[in-house]
Amino acid sequence: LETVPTIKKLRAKAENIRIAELEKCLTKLGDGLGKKERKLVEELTRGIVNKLMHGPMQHLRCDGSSDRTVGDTILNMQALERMFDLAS
Amino acid sequence: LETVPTIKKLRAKAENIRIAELEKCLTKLGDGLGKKERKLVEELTRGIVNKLMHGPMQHLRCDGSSDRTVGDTILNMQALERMFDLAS
Amino acid sequence: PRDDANKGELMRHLKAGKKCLRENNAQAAFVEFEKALALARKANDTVEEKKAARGLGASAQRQRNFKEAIGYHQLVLKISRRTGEQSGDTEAIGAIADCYTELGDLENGAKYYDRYIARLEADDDEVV
Amino acid sequence: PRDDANKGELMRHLKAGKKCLRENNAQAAFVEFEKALALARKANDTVEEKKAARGLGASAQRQRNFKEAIGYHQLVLKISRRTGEQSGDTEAIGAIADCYTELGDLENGAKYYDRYIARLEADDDEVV
Repeated sequence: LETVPTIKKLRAKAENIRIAELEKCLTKLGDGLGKKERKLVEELTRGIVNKLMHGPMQHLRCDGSSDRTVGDTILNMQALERMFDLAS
Repeated sequence: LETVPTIKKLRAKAENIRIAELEKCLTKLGDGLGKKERKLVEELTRGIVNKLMHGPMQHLRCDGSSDRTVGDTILNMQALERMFDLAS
Repeated sequence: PRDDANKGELMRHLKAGKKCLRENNAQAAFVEFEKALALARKANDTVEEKKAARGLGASAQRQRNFKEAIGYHQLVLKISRRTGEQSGDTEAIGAIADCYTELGDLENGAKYYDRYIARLEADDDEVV
Repeated sequence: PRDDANKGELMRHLKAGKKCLRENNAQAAFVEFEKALALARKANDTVEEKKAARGLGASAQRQRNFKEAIGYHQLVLKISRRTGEQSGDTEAIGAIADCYTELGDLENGAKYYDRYIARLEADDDEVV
Protein backbone atom coordinates (compact mmCIF):
# COMPACT_ATOMS: atom_id res chain seq x y z
CA LEU A 1 0.00 0.00 0.00
CA GLU A 2 2.89 2.37 0.46
CA THR A 3 3.17 2.71 -3.31
CA VAL A 4 -0.34 4.18 -3.58
CA PRO A 5 0.69 7.83 -3.10
CA THR A 6 3.36 7.32 -5.76
CA ILE A 7 0.70 6.25 -8.27
CA LYS A 8 -1.17 9.44 -7.49
CA LYS A 9 1.93 11.60 -7.98
CA LEU A 10 2.91 9.83 -11.18
CA ARG A 11 -0.60 10.25 -12.57
CA ALA A 12 -0.54 13.96 -11.75
CA LYS A 13 2.91 14.41 -13.31
CA ALA A 14 1.84 12.77 -16.57
CA GLU A 15 -1.43 14.68 -16.64
CA ASN A 16 0.34 18.01 -16.19
CA ILE A 17 2.63 17.31 -19.12
CA ARG A 18 -0.31 16.16 -21.24
CA ILE A 19 -2.39 19.26 -20.51
CA ALA A 20 0.52 21.67 -21.03
CA GLU A 21 1.43 20.23 -24.42
CA LEU A 22 -2.20 19.94 -25.48
CA GLU A 23 -2.97 23.56 -24.67
CA LYS A 24 0.18 24.73 -26.44
CA CYS A 25 -0.93 22.82 -29.51
CA LEU A 26 -4.56 23.99 -29.39
CA THR A 27 -3.35 27.59 -29.14
CA LYS A 28 -1.22 27.13 -32.24
CA LEU A 29 -4.09 25.46 -34.07
CA GLY A 30 -6.45 28.29 -33.21
CA ASP A 31 -9.72 27.86 -35.10
CA GLY A 32 -8.18 25.33 -37.44
CA LEU A 33 -9.91 22.52 -35.62
CA GLY A 34 -13.54 21.57 -35.32
CA LYS A 35 -15.11 20.31 -32.15
CA LYS A 36 -15.01 16.69 -33.22
CA GLU A 37 -11.37 16.97 -34.29
CA ARG A 38 -10.46 18.62 -31.00
CA LYS A 39 -12.03 15.74 -29.12
CA LEU A 40 -10.16 13.16 -31.15
CA VAL A 41 -6.86 14.97 -30.54
CA GLU A 42 -7.58 15.06 -26.81
CA GLU A 43 -8.31 11.33 -26.93
CA LEU A 44 -5.05 10.81 -28.78
CA THR A 45 -3.06 12.50 -26.03
CA ARG A 46 -4.84 10.43 -23.40
CA GLY A 47 -4.20 7.23 -25.34
CA ILE A 48 -0.48 7.92 -25.58
CA VAL A 49 -0.07 8.84 -21.92
CA ASN A 50 -2.19 5.93 -20.68
CA LYS A 51 -0.41 3.32 -22.76
CA LEU A 52 2.99 4.74 -21.90
CA MET A 53 2.31 4.81 -18.16
CA HIS A 54 0.50 1.48 -17.98
CA GLY A 55 3.70 -0.50 -17.38
CA PRO A 56 5.13 1.69 -14.62
CA MET A 57 1.80 1.97 -12.82
CA GLN A 58 1.14 -1.74 -13.02
CA HIS A 59 4.57 -2.37 -11.52
CA LEU A 60 3.70 -0.18 -8.56
CA ARG A 61 1.01 -2.68 -7.64
CA CYS A 62 1.75 -6.04 -6.11
CA ASP A 63 -1.45 -7.99 -6.00
CA GLY A 64 -0.16 -11.35 -4.88
CA SER A 65 -1.47 -13.09 -7.98
CA SER A 66 1.54 -12.16 -10.11
CA ASP A 67 5.06 -13.28 -9.33
CA ARG A 68 6.06 -9.69 -8.71
CA THR A 69 7.60 -9.47 -5.26
CA VAL A 70 7.06 -6.76 -2.70
CA GLY A 71 10.78 -6.07 -2.94
CA ASP A 72 10.65 -5.40 -6.68
CA THR A 73 7.61 -3.19 -6.22
CA ILE A 74 9.47 -1.06 -3.71
CA LEU A 75 12.50 -0.85 -6.01
CA ASN A 76 10.20 0.22 -8.84
CA MET A 77 8.68 2.86 -6.63
CA GLN A 78 12.03 4.25 -5.56
CA ALA A 79 13.25 4.35 -9.16
CA LEU A 80 10.09 6.13 -10.34
CA GLU A 81 10.33 8.67 -7.53
CA ARG A 82 13.88 9.43 -8.62
CA MET A 83 13.26 9.44 -12.33
CA PHE A 84 10.04 11.46 -12.35
CA ASP A 85 11.17 13.68 -9.52
CA LEU A 86 8.17 12.78 -7.38
CA ALA A 87 9.56 13.43 -3.94
CA SER A 88 7.28 15.98 -2.36
CA LEU B 1 27.76 2.43 -20.67
CA GLU B 2 25.76 -0.70 -20.02
CA THR B 3 22.60 1.40 -19.82
CA VAL B 4 22.97 2.58 -23.44
CA PRO B 5 21.05 -0.34 -25.02
CA THR B 6 18.26 0.28 -22.52
CA ILE B 7 17.93 3.86 -23.73
CA LYS B 8 17.58 2.55 -27.26
CA LYS B 9 14.91 0.04 -26.25
CA LEU B 10 13.00 2.58 -24.20
CA ARG B 11 13.06 5.07 -27.08
CA ALA B 12 11.75 2.40 -29.46
CA LYS B 13 8.99 1.37 -27.04
CA ALA B 14 7.77 4.94 -26.63
CA GLU B 15 7.99 5.62 -30.36
CA ASN B 16 5.92 2.52 -31.18
CA ILE B 17 3.18 3.62 -28.82
CA ARG B 18 3.28 7.15 -30.23
CA ILE B 19 3.03 6.01 -33.86
CA ALA B 20 0.28 3.46 -33.17
CA GLU B 21 -1.93 5.98 -31.35
CA LEU B 22 -1.20 8.71 -33.89
CA GLU B 23 -2.17 6.55 -36.85
CA LYS B 24 -5.32 5.38 -35.11
CA CYS B 25 -6.26 9.01 -34.56
CA LEU B 26 -5.38 10.14 -38.10
CA THR B 27 -7.50 7.34 -39.51
CA LYS B 28 -10.45 8.47 -37.41
CA LEU B 29 -9.88 12.07 -38.46
CA GLY B 30 -9.78 11.15 -42.13
CA ASP B 31 -9.73 14.29 -44.25
CA GLY B 32 -10.81 16.41 -41.33
CA LEU B 33 -7.31 17.75 -40.93
CA GLY B 34 -5.21 19.97 -43.14
CA LYS B 35 -1.52 19.45 -43.68
CA LYS B 36 -0.49 22.13 -41.21
CA GLU B 37 -2.85 20.78 -38.56
CA ARG B 38 -1.57 17.26 -39.09
CA LYS B 39 1.97 18.50 -38.54
CA LEU B 40 1.04 20.30 -35.34
CA VAL B 41 -0.71 17.19 -34.01
CA GLU B 42 2.36 15.11 -34.79
CA GLU B 43 4.50 17.67 -32.95
CA LEU B 44 2.10 17.47 -30.02
CA THR B 45 2.57 13.71 -29.74
CA ARG B 46 6.33 14.11 -29.90
CA GLY B 47 6.26 16.83 -27.27
CA ILE B 48 4.28 14.67 -24.83
CA VAL B 49 6.45 11.59 -25.30
CA ASN B 50 9.72 13.55 -25.14
CA LYS B 51 8.80 15.44 -21.98
CA LEU B 52 7.42 12.32 -20.32
CA MET B 53 10.50 10.21 -21.09
CA HIS B 54 13.05 12.93 -20.32
CA GLY B 55 13.30 11.99 -16.65
CA PRO B 56 13.72 8.23 -17.09
CA MET B 57 16.24 8.65 -19.92
CA GLN B 58 18.25 11.21 -18.01
CA HIS B 59 18.40 8.83 -15.07
CA LEU B 60 19.87 6.14 -17.29
CA ARG B 61 22.91 8.35 -17.79
CA CYS B 62 25.50 8.88 -15.14
CA ASP B 63 27.83 11.58 -16.31
CA GLY B 64 29.94 12.08 -13.23
CA SER B 65 28.96 15.73 -12.95
CA SER B 66 25.71 15.02 -11.15
CA ASP B 67 25.54 13.31 -7.78
CA ARG B 68 23.75 10.36 -9.37
CA THR B 69 25.71 7.25 -8.52
CA VAL B 70 26.47 4.33 -10.81
CA GLY B 71 24.50 2.17 -8.39
CA ASP B 72 21.34 4.29 -8.73
CA THR B 73 21.72 4.32 -12.49
CA ILE B 74 21.82 0.53 -12.55
CA LEU B 75 18.79 0.33 -10.26
CA ASN B 76 16.95 2.74 -12.56
CA MET B 77 17.87 0.60 -15.54
CA GLN B 78 16.66 -2.59 -13.92
CA ALA B 79 13.40 -0.96 -12.87
CA LEU B 80 12.78 0.42 -16.37
CA GLU B 81 13.53 -2.93 -17.97
CA ARG B 82 10.94 -4.50 -15.66
CA MET B 83 8.33 -1.79 -15.97
CA PHE B 84 8.51 -1.27 -19.72
CA ASP B 85 9.09 -4.94 -20.44
CA LEU B 86 12.34 -4.23 -22.28
CA ALA B 87 14.08 -7.56 -21.84
CA SER B 88 14.82 -8.81 -25.33
CA PRO C 1 -37.03 26.36 -29.89
CA ARG C 2 -37.63 26.18 -26.13
CA ASP C 3 -35.51 23.03 -26.00
CA ASP C 4 -32.83 24.65 -28.11
CA ALA C 5 -32.67 27.62 -25.78
CA ASN C 6 -32.28 25.32 -22.79
CA LYS C 7 -29.55 23.35 -24.53
CA GLY C 8 -27.78 26.60 -25.34
CA GLU C 9 -27.91 27.67 -21.71
CA LEU C 10 -26.70 24.24 -20.60
CA MET C 11 -23.72 24.41 -22.95
CA ARG C 12 -22.89 27.92 -21.80
CA HIS C 13 -22.73 26.78 -18.18
CA LEU C 14 -20.52 23.81 -19.08
CA LYS C 15 -18.20 26.05 -21.04
CA ALA C 16 -18.06 28.64 -18.29
CA GLY C 17 -17.33 25.91 -15.75
CA LYS C 18 -14.41 24.60 -17.77
CA LYS C 19 -13.06 28.11 -18.19
CA CYS C 20 -13.23 28.73 -14.42
CA LEU C 21 -11.41 25.44 -13.79
CA ARG C 22 -8.65 26.44 -16.19
CA GLU C 23 -8.35 29.74 -14.37
CA ASN C 24 -8.14 27.90 -11.03
CA ASN C 25 -11.42 29.29 -9.83
CA ALA C 26 -12.90 26.01 -8.64
CA GLN C 27 -15.60 27.63 -6.54
CA ALA C 28 -17.10 29.50 -9.47
CA ALA C 29 -16.68 26.41 -11.63
CA PHE C 30 -18.70 24.36 -9.15
CA VAL C 31 -21.61 26.80 -9.39
CA GLU C 32 -21.60 26.65 -13.19
CA PHE C 33 -21.51 22.87 -13.26
CA GLU C 34 -24.35 22.67 -10.72
CA LYS C 35 -26.55 24.73 -13.00
CA ALA C 36 -25.49 22.58 -15.96
CA LEU C 37 -26.34 19.40 -14.06
CA ALA C 38 -29.83 20.63 -13.21
CA LEU C 39 -30.52 21.63 -16.83
CA ALA C 40 -29.14 18.36 -18.19
CA ARG C 41 -31.37 16.37 -15.87
CA LYS C 42 -34.42 18.40 -16.80
CA ALA C 43 -33.68 17.65 -20.46
CA ASN C 44 -32.87 13.97 -19.85
CA ASP C 45 -29.57 14.64 -21.59
CA THR C 46 -27.24 11.97 -20.21
CA VAL C 47 -24.25 13.03 -22.32
CA GLU C 48 -24.20 16.52 -20.85
CA GLU C 49 -25.24 15.24 -17.42
CA LYS C 50 -22.04 13.23 -17.39
CA LYS C 51 -19.96 16.25 -18.36
CA ALA C 52 -21.54 18.24 -15.54
CA ALA C 53 -20.91 15.45 -13.02
CA ARG C 54 -17.32 15.23 -14.14
CA GLY C 55 -16.91 18.99 -13.78
CA LEU C 56 -18.44 18.94 -10.30
CA GLY C 57 -16.06 16.17 -9.29
CA ALA C 58 -13.06 18.08 -10.57
CA SER C 59 -14.21 21.33 -8.94
CA ALA C 60 -14.80 19.70 -5.56
CA GLN C 61 -11.46 17.92 -5.78
CA ARG C 62 -9.66 21.16 -6.56
CA GLN C 63 -11.17 22.62 -3.38
CA ARG C 64 -9.98 19.55 -1.49
CA ASN C 65 -13.54 18.45 -0.79
CA PHE C 66 -12.53 14.90 -1.53
CA LYS C 67 -15.59 13.08 -0.20
CA GLU C 68 -17.91 15.26 -2.19
CA ALA C 69 -15.67 14.79 -5.23
CA ILE C 70 -15.86 11.01 -4.91
CA GLY C 71 -19.65 11.28 -4.95
CA TYR C 72 -19.64 13.18 -8.24
CA HIS C 73 -17.05 10.91 -9.87
CA GLN C 74 -19.22 7.96 -8.80
CA LEU C 75 -22.14 9.71 -10.46
CA VAL C 76 -20.17 9.60 -13.72
CA LEU C 77 -19.83 5.83 -13.34
CA LYS C 78 -23.53 5.52 -12.46
CA ILE C 79 -24.59 7.41 -15.58
CA SER C 80 -22.34 5.10 -17.62
CA ARG C 81 -24.00 2.04 -16.14
CA ARG C 82 -27.40 3.51 -16.87
CA THR C 83 -26.61 4.36 -20.49
CA GLY C 84 -24.17 1.57 -21.33
CA GLU C 85 -21.82 4.26 -22.66
CA GLN C 86 -18.51 4.12 -20.85
CA SER C 87 -16.71 7.25 -22.01
CA GLY C 88 -14.83 8.99 -19.23
CA ASP C 89 -14.98 6.03 -16.85
CA THR C 90 -11.22 5.43 -16.75
CA GLU C 91 -10.58 9.03 -15.76
CA ALA C 92 -13.37 8.94 -13.15
CA ILE C 93 -11.96 5.78 -11.59
CA GLY C 94 -8.47 7.32 -11.48
CA ALA C 95 -9.88 10.47 -9.88
CA ILE C 96 -11.74 8.45 -7.23
CA ALA C 97 -8.48 6.66 -6.42
CA ASP C 98 -6.70 10.03 -6.13
CA CYS C 99 -9.37 11.27 -3.72
CA TYR C 100 -9.23 8.20 -1.47
CA THR C 101 -5.44 8.51 -1.45
CA GLU C 102 -5.71 12.16 -0.42
CA LEU C 103 -8.07 11.12 2.39
CA GLY C 104 -5.46 8.63 3.61
CA ASP C 105 -7.71 5.68 2.73
CA LEU C 106 -5.01 3.73 0.91
CA GLU C 107 -7.06 0.51 0.77
CA ASN C 108 -9.75 2.12 -1.33
CA GLY C 109 -7.10 4.09 -3.21
CA ALA C 110 -5.40 0.83 -4.15
CA LYS C 111 -8.69 -0.79 -5.10
CA TYR C 112 -9.60 1.96 -7.53
CA TYR C 113 -6.06 2.30 -8.90
CA ASP C 114 -6.15 -1.42 -9.70
CA ARG C 115 -9.33 -0.89 -11.69
CA TYR C 116 -7.80 2.21 -13.29
CA ILE C 117 -4.55 0.51 -14.29
CA ALA C 118 -6.41 -2.48 -15.72
CA ARG C 119 -8.20 -0.09 -18.08
CA LEU C 120 -5.14 1.90 -19.19
CA GLU C 121 -3.95 -0.46 -21.86
CA ALA C 122 -7.35 -1.36 -23.21
CA ASP C 123 -9.00 1.00 -25.63
CA ASP C 124 -9.96 3.92 -25.13
CA ASP C 125 -11.38 6.34 -22.68
CA GLU C 126 -13.26 8.77 -24.78
CA VAL C 127 -13.22 12.24 -23.39
CA VAL C 128 -16.49 13.35 -21.92
CA PRO D 1 5.52 25.90 -64.47
CA ARG D 2 8.73 23.90 -65.01
CA ASP D 3 9.67 24.52 -61.38
CA ASP D 4 6.17 23.59 -60.28
CA ALA D 5 6.35 20.32 -62.17
CA ASN D 6 9.67 19.50 -60.53
CA LYS D 7 8.30 20.33 -57.09
CA GLY D 8 5.33 18.10 -57.80
CA GLU D 9 7.60 15.23 -58.74
CA LEU D 10 9.75 15.82 -55.67
CA MET D 11 6.72 15.72 -53.39
CA ARG D 12 5.45 12.55 -55.07
CA HIS D 13 8.74 10.79 -54.38
CA LEU D 14 8.73 11.91 -50.74
CA LYS D 15 5.18 10.70 -50.31
CA ALA D 16 5.89 7.38 -52.01
CA GLY D 17 8.97 6.92 -49.82
CA LYS D 18 6.98 7.47 -46.65
CA LYS D 19 4.32 5.05 -47.86
CA CYS D 20 6.95 2.37 -48.56
CA LEU D 21 8.42 2.87 -45.09
CA ARG D 22 5.01 2.43 -43.51
CA GLU D 23 4.59 -0.76 -45.48
CA ASN D 24 7.99 -1.98 -44.32
CA ASN D 25 9.47 -1.86 -47.78
CA ALA D 26 12.65 0.00 -46.87
CA GLN D 27 14.45 -0.87 -50.06
CA ALA D 28 11.83 0.74 -52.28
CA ALA D 29 11.61 3.66 -49.85
CA PHE D 30 15.33 4.27 -50.20
CA VAL D 31 15.03 4.55 -53.99
CA GLU D 32 12.20 7.07 -53.70
CA PHE D 33 14.05 9.21 -51.17
CA GLU D 34 17.19 9.15 -53.34
CA LYS D 35 15.23 10.60 -56.23
CA ALA D 36 13.67 13.17 -53.91
CA LEU D 37 17.10 14.17 -52.59
CA ALA D 38 18.45 14.73 -56.10
CA LEU D 39 15.46 16.85 -57.09
CA ALA D 40 15.56 18.86 -53.86
CA ARG D 41 19.21 19.66 -54.40
CA LYS D 42 18.64 20.68 -57.98
CA ALA D 43 15.96 23.06 -56.78
CA ASN D 44 18.01 24.33 -53.82
CA ASP D 45 15.06 23.37 -51.63
CA THR D 46 16.59 22.80 -48.21
CA VAL D 47 13.29 22.01 -46.49
CA GLU D 48 12.57 19.07 -48.78
CA GLU D 49 16.25 18.11 -48.91
CA LYS D 50 16.09 17.57 -45.17
CA LYS D 51 12.97 15.41 -45.47
CA ALA D 52 14.71 13.30 -48.10
CA ALA D 53 17.85 12.92 -45.95
CA ARG D 54 15.70 11.90 -43.00
CA GLY D 55 13.89 9.35 -45.14
CA LEU D 56 17.16 7.93 -46.45
CA GLY D 57 18.47 7.60 -42.91
CA ALA D 58 15.33 5.80 -41.76
CA SER D 59 15.34 3.51 -44.81
CA ALA D 60 18.99 2.57 -44.40
CA GLN D 61 18.45 1.98 -40.68
CA ARG D 62 15.47 -0.28 -41.37
CA GLN D 63 17.75 -2.36 -43.61
CA ARG D 64 20.30 -2.47 -40.80
CA ASN D 65 22.80 -0.45 -42.85
CA PHE D 66 23.67 1.51 -39.75
CA LYS D 67 26.82 3.26 -41.00
CA GLU D 68 25.06 4.52 -44.07
CA ALA D 69 22.11 5.57 -41.91
CA ILE D 70 24.40 7.59 -39.64
CA GLY D 71 25.67 9.43 -42.72
CA TYR D 72 22.18 10.48 -43.75
CA HIS D 73 21.11 11.47 -40.23
CA GLN D 74 24.30 13.55 -40.05
CA LEU D 75 23.24 15.15 -43.32
CA VAL D 76 20.04 16.29 -41.57
CA LEU D 77 22.16 18.01 -38.91
CA LYS D 78 24.41 19.53 -41.58
CA ILE D 79 21.46 21.02 -43.45
CA SER D 80 20.23 22.47 -40.15
CA ARG D 81 23.57 24.10 -39.52
CA ARG D 82 23.58 25.52 -43.02
CA THR D 83 20.07 26.94 -42.79
CA GLY D 84 19.92 27.78 -39.09
CA GLU D 85 16.61 25.93 -38.97
CA GLN D 86 16.80 23.10 -36.43
CA SER D 87 13.60 21.14 -37.02
CA GLY D 88 14.10 17.40 -36.83
CA ASP D 89 17.49 17.63 -35.15
CA THR D 90 16.45 15.95 -31.90
CA GLU D 91 15.10 12.95 -33.78
CA ALA D 92 18.20 12.78 -35.99
CA ILE D 93 20.48 12.83 -32.96
CA GLY D 94 18.44 10.08 -31.29
CA ALA D 95 18.57 7.99 -34.46
CA ILE D 96 22.36 8.40 -34.72
CA ALA D 97 22.65 7.20 -31.12
CA ASP D 98 20.45 4.19 -31.94
CA CYS D 99 22.66 3.32 -34.91
CA TYR D 100 25.91 3.54 -32.93
CA THR D 101 24.33 1.38 -30.24
CA GLU D 102 23.32 -1.20 -32.84
CA LEU D 103 26.90 -1.19 -34.12
CA GLY D 104 28.12 -1.93 -30.58
CA ASP D 105 29.85 1.47 -30.37
CA LEU D 106 28.42 2.34 -26.95
CA GLU D 107 30.78 5.30 -26.46
CA ASN D 108 29.37 7.14 -29.43
CA GLY D 109 25.89 5.87 -28.57
CA ALA D 110 26.20 7.43 -25.13
CA LYS D 111 27.60 10.66 -26.56
CA TYR D 112 24.66 11.16 -28.90
CA TYR D 113 22.08 10.02 -26.32
CA ASP D 114 23.43 12.67 -23.98
CA ARG D 115 22.86 15.30 -26.65
CA TYR D 116 19.44 13.77 -27.38
CA ILE D 117 18.32 13.71 -23.75
CA ALA D 118 19.48 17.26 -23.18
CA ARG D 119 17.12 18.36 -25.97
CA LEU D 120 14.06 16.39 -24.85
CA GLU D 121 12.82 18.80 -22.29
CA ALA D 122 13.53 21.93 -24.25
CA ASP D 123 11.09 23.00 -26.92
CA ASP D 124 10.34 21.54 -29.54
CA ASP D 125 11.51 19.34 -32.31
CA GLU D 126 9.34 20.26 -35.22
CA VAL D 127 8.60 17.38 -37.48
CA VAL D 128 10.43 17.51 -40.76
